[in-house]
Amino acid sequence: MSRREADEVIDVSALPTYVYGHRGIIWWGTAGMIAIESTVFALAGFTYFYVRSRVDQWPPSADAPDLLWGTLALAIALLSLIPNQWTKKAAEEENRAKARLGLFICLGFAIGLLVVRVFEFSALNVRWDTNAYGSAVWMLLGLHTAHLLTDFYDSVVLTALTVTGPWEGKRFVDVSENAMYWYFVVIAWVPIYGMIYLAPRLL
Amino acid sequence: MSAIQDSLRPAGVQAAQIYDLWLLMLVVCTIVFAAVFGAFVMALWRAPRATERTAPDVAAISSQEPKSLLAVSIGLIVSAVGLIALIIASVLTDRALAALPLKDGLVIEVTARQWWWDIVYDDHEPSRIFRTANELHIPVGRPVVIKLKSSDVIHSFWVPNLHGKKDLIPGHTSLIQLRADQPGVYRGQCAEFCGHQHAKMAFLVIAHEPQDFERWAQSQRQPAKEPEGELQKRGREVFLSSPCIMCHRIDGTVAQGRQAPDLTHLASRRTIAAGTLPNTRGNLGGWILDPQSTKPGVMMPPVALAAADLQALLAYLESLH
Amino acid sequence: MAAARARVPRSAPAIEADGDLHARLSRAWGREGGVAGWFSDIDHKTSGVRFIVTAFGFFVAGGILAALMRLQLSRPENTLIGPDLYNQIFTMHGTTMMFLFAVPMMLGVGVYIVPLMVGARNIAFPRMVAFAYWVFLFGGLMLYTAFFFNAGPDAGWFSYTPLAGPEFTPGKRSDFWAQLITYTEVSALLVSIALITTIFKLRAPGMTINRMPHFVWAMLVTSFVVVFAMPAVMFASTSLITDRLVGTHFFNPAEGGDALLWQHLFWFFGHPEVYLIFLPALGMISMIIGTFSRRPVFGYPGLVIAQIATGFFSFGLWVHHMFATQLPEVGKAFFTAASLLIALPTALQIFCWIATLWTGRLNFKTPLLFVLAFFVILVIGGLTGIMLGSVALDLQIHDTYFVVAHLHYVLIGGAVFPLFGAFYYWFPKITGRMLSETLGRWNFWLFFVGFNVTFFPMHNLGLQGMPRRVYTYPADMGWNVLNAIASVGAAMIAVSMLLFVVNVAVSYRRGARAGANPWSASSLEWATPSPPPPYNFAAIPVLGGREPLWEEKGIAGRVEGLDVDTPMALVTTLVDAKPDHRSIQPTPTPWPFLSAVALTMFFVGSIFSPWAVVWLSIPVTIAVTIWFWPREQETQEHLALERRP
Amino acid sequence: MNNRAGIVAMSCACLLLVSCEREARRFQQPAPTAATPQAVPGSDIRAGAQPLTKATPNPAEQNAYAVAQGKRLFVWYNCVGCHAHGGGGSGPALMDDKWLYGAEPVNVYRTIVEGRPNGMPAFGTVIPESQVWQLVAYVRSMSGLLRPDVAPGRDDDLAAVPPESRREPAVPKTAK
Repeated sequence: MSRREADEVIDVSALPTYVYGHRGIIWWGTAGMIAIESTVFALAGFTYFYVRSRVDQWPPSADAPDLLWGTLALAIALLSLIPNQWTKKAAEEENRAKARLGLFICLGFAIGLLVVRVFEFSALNVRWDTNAYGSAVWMLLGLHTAHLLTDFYDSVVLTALTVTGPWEGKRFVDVSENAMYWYFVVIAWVPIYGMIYLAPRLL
Repeated sequence: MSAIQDSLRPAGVQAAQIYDLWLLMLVVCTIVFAAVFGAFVMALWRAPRATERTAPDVAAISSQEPKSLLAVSIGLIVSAVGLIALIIASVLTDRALAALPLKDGLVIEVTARQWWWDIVYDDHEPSRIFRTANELHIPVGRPVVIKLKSSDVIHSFWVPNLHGKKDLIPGHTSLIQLRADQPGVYRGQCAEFCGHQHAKMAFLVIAHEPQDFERWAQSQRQPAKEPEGELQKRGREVFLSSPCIMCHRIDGTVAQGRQAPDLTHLASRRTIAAGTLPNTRGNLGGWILDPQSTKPGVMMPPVALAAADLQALLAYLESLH
Repeated sequence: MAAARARVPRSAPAIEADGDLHARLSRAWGREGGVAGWFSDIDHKTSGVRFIVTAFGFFVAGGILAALMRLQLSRPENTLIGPDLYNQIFTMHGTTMMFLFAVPMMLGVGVYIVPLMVGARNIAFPRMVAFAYWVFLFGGLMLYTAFFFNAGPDAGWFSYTPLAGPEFTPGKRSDFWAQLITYTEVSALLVSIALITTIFKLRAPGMTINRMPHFVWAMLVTSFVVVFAMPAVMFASTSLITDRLVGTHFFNPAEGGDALLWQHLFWFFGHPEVYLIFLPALGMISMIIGTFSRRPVFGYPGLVIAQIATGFFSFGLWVHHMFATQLPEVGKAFFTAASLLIALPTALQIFCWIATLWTGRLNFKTPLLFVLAFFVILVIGGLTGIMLGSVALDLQIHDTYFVVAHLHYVLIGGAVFPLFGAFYYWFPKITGRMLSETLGRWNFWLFFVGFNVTFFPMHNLGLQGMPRRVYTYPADMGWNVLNAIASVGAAMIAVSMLLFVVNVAVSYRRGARAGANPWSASSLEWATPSPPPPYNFAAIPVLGGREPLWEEKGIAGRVEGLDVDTPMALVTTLVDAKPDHRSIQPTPTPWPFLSAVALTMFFVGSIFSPWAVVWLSIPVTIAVTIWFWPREQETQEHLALERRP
Repeated sequence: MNNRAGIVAMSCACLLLVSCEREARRFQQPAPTAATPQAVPGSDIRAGAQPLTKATPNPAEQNAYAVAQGKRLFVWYNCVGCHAHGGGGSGPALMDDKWLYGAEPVNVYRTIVEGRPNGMPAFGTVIPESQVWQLVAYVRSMSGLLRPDVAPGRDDDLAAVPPESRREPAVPKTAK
């Protein structure tokens, strides 16, 4: 069994064992998930406007959702981008303590959002089984809540990891990717907020 | 019932237009297939044979192969032109279908139900409105506008000899316009899967000369014939005191059910059970006693009747011309 | 291996490892023996083979269902199978072939072949791919369990509302269907992400984006189509199940919903679905034609652009499944044009292949035969597709047996025949043994003739007015003879499939030894022994050309500096595949399997109680957490090798 | 360990057999052997009559298709005319826990077949027995007395009341 005597030998032993951003594999996994979930959100939006196109009065037989809680959620979400970015930088500086602190702060925001979310559901002024409008709204809010929950839990695990270890460099990549996903969750909320809270008032 | 159901034997202007488009498509596609297949066979024929041992032709990597390039480009351009031609032909046919003149058109409302067709002949004069089932009579040469509704799931109205399909979708009202140009009996069938008896949800379209049509319509407007003789009278009693009355309607009696076919002129129809059985005494009796073995899942329950009662009932039903 | 060395062209001997290196790499990339090890396996070759074998099993099941339908329809007024069972059977047939055979099979072949083709040692996210396999398997088993207990879906593979809704399908039949969709889509989406990442980041140095083999391109486009099409049906089936279980009104016209909403959502997925079955087959055809006409396929850029265009336009014609509904004229014209013009990319590829055959030297082996059948069958299917794309004509032939004929010409001719070609082509690589040529030819000719005997008459049946999805038909419609003929053809197909199974069973044990490169093909998977060792390549090759095993400098060198005792992959740059960094890959673990078990409990439970969504999410969470939680010892090993960016 | 697996297997089997019965589509609708009209013991026509102690099982109540048929017939035979969709109108409400003539299937069966004072007609001659049992099953589902996997979901109509499958069981008490 002879290994082929190649003309050219590339020695990669000096290359890093992990990198940040789109050079890395994890980034593409996260990006793929984001692409899929954005498509789902887009379809939920399509459904919302499709249902709207089927009736004259909008929202049908219900008051528009109360602005208070949804807007509060929007504010919290946007604010949370600051510690989120700070955590991302901390991770990319590979400062474990700083990243841990950042994660804790982000968790605080996430918990705040989840609490507000509970009130949001009660402020929709419509049940999922009242009519198609209610179904569409609950679907939108439910989908986004599912993302809140998953990313919240993801952050919990990562935070625990920063505390207990075992720790290695590429965990910083995980923290950074987690922050990227949180960006998606927050940015996705902006159009969904518009659909749930503003569309009933404007359309 | 030798009613035809065949898109290749058009009997109406719409079906004829589609048939012409079909012929065009068939010709063009056959030519395309012949050309591609010819080139393909030719290639296999002329190319030299080889085995795994044959050294690969790596020269092809660097060379541009202008000959192949030219051939492929020509093929592509020709296909593009052909396709655009077909698109135009298709769109024109589509326009033509929509352009049927509807002056003094006959308006009929068809409601599909699992698994039969409820038919109402509309009229500006309420007394002239009448209802029938599973048998659509139309005058030859006069355009017909059919309002299509569904009361349960999605069905599709299809009489291949007269026109293409149109879906009947709950919550939507759709329209189909057609015109029969030769008298005859054409069979139609539900073309959208609609549950257990999708297979046996047929109907007949009977195209009459105008005066015959008027005669038929006039007779359909009459209430049900009064029973003559004891047997028929008894038959009506049986009808009114048995489960029949819960769903069926016989105009002029207390039976006013709307859930099942209107039986006011049952005897004038050629088939029963939505185009499933010829309308004969034997079939009718068997159907009443045991509809489920003919049409498993049909909404009509088996009706247990004493032999005498059944005979009376059949006598009455057969009198409903 | 002597045979192997003889068969491989001089220019590129198999990249093999000597004893010690082989042992160390095998330890790094292999798995433990025993049952635990079997459930922990995350090698892409294992997952790929599991996908392929399981999907083939479902293919057989779906075929048996088809045979039952042909038996029922072989004569008019047949009472062999009643409507209730028949509706379940044709629904199961369609659902099986689409969701449990075609898509997983194509992705499975991709999972096995793509990493080898791009010169990687494993697929990206191997644990996720193993998880995807188990999810797919359990989904299929759930559906068939339901079917055997009379709870098989019966509203068609398209599950149109309201028929599939709560009012007209009581019980749980449609819920099982909707949940199966969730299973298979989760599986397909995860595999697609893994394939995209593998193709973008794990290509061997020198395999620049314009040197990627056609099959890799095909799987790349396919994966993107999956990512953007499959969410639609997942969303739709979720809405359906909430309508059925918790009383939402998405498809209830009385409360502002609409039955047509379902059709839009479903076909927005359903049409691309056809192409994501078709695209991988196009890749297979290009590979096989190249190898067996002993020359690179003509028009590389043209073929690549055609594949991308097909994938892209496949999203633009879902409405041509809805021409019989009330549609605005403009829309109809647009979708007619789109539906016809998508034929152009396919035409371009066919012309390129014919040019290749024309200028090549042909090695008529079974794989090539199956691919050549494509040129007859798919062309017919494509032409009938053009007919169906025309609104006016579609109004007549839509939902008739003409469509049944068309879709089988497209899917079987366009995907299944090339797939069987691929079986014969790659079987030696996967098992190390050749399939029998003799049986192969019998298999091919019986399949080819049987297929046409079965499906060609259906064109006429449709034109003569026979609708689809009928469990029987009257005797006086003039449909009897053609139906009888079709049923005979079905029997021939069944025999040919039997021959294939025999061929595989026999050749797997007694087939001739294949060696590394039995067809002396040019792509990288043939540069490693058959079957490939756990680590695929003893040394990651460096490519010098598009046809690595054919060109003189095709393999310009090799990579060194990857640790041989840990699964360490070389990650390269997206476009020109320059070495970028080294990535330590995950090791075998049973947790993907256990997570799939938990997820199955979650899905099945949610069919019976909405609360299951809450309670049964707990085991899923726990399983996934243990899956991801790093192990102390592994971390130590990683730290030893760690090199910061 | 082994016998635990056994138990799991057993319970799965049971679940699946239940599914078998739930999913059957019985078009021929054989009259339930357990309770042919003769077998149905009478309850005297008096408000507040005690429900029969010995329950006569109604096979239709295990079968989702039969219950769905009952729901269809409830509309087709215009029960909604008096009872609305369970809320009641000129006839008593059917989705609450009050049962004037008993909540057992046989009680409901007799109520439909023989009628009751103050307006409930006797449908015995015009509704085939198999359909009566389907109606009985549906009527009992209206107050949540049936398994949720058998009771109907929402229908494609105005959402007047929550789907039968999502109703909390209203424990029957016979009105005094």
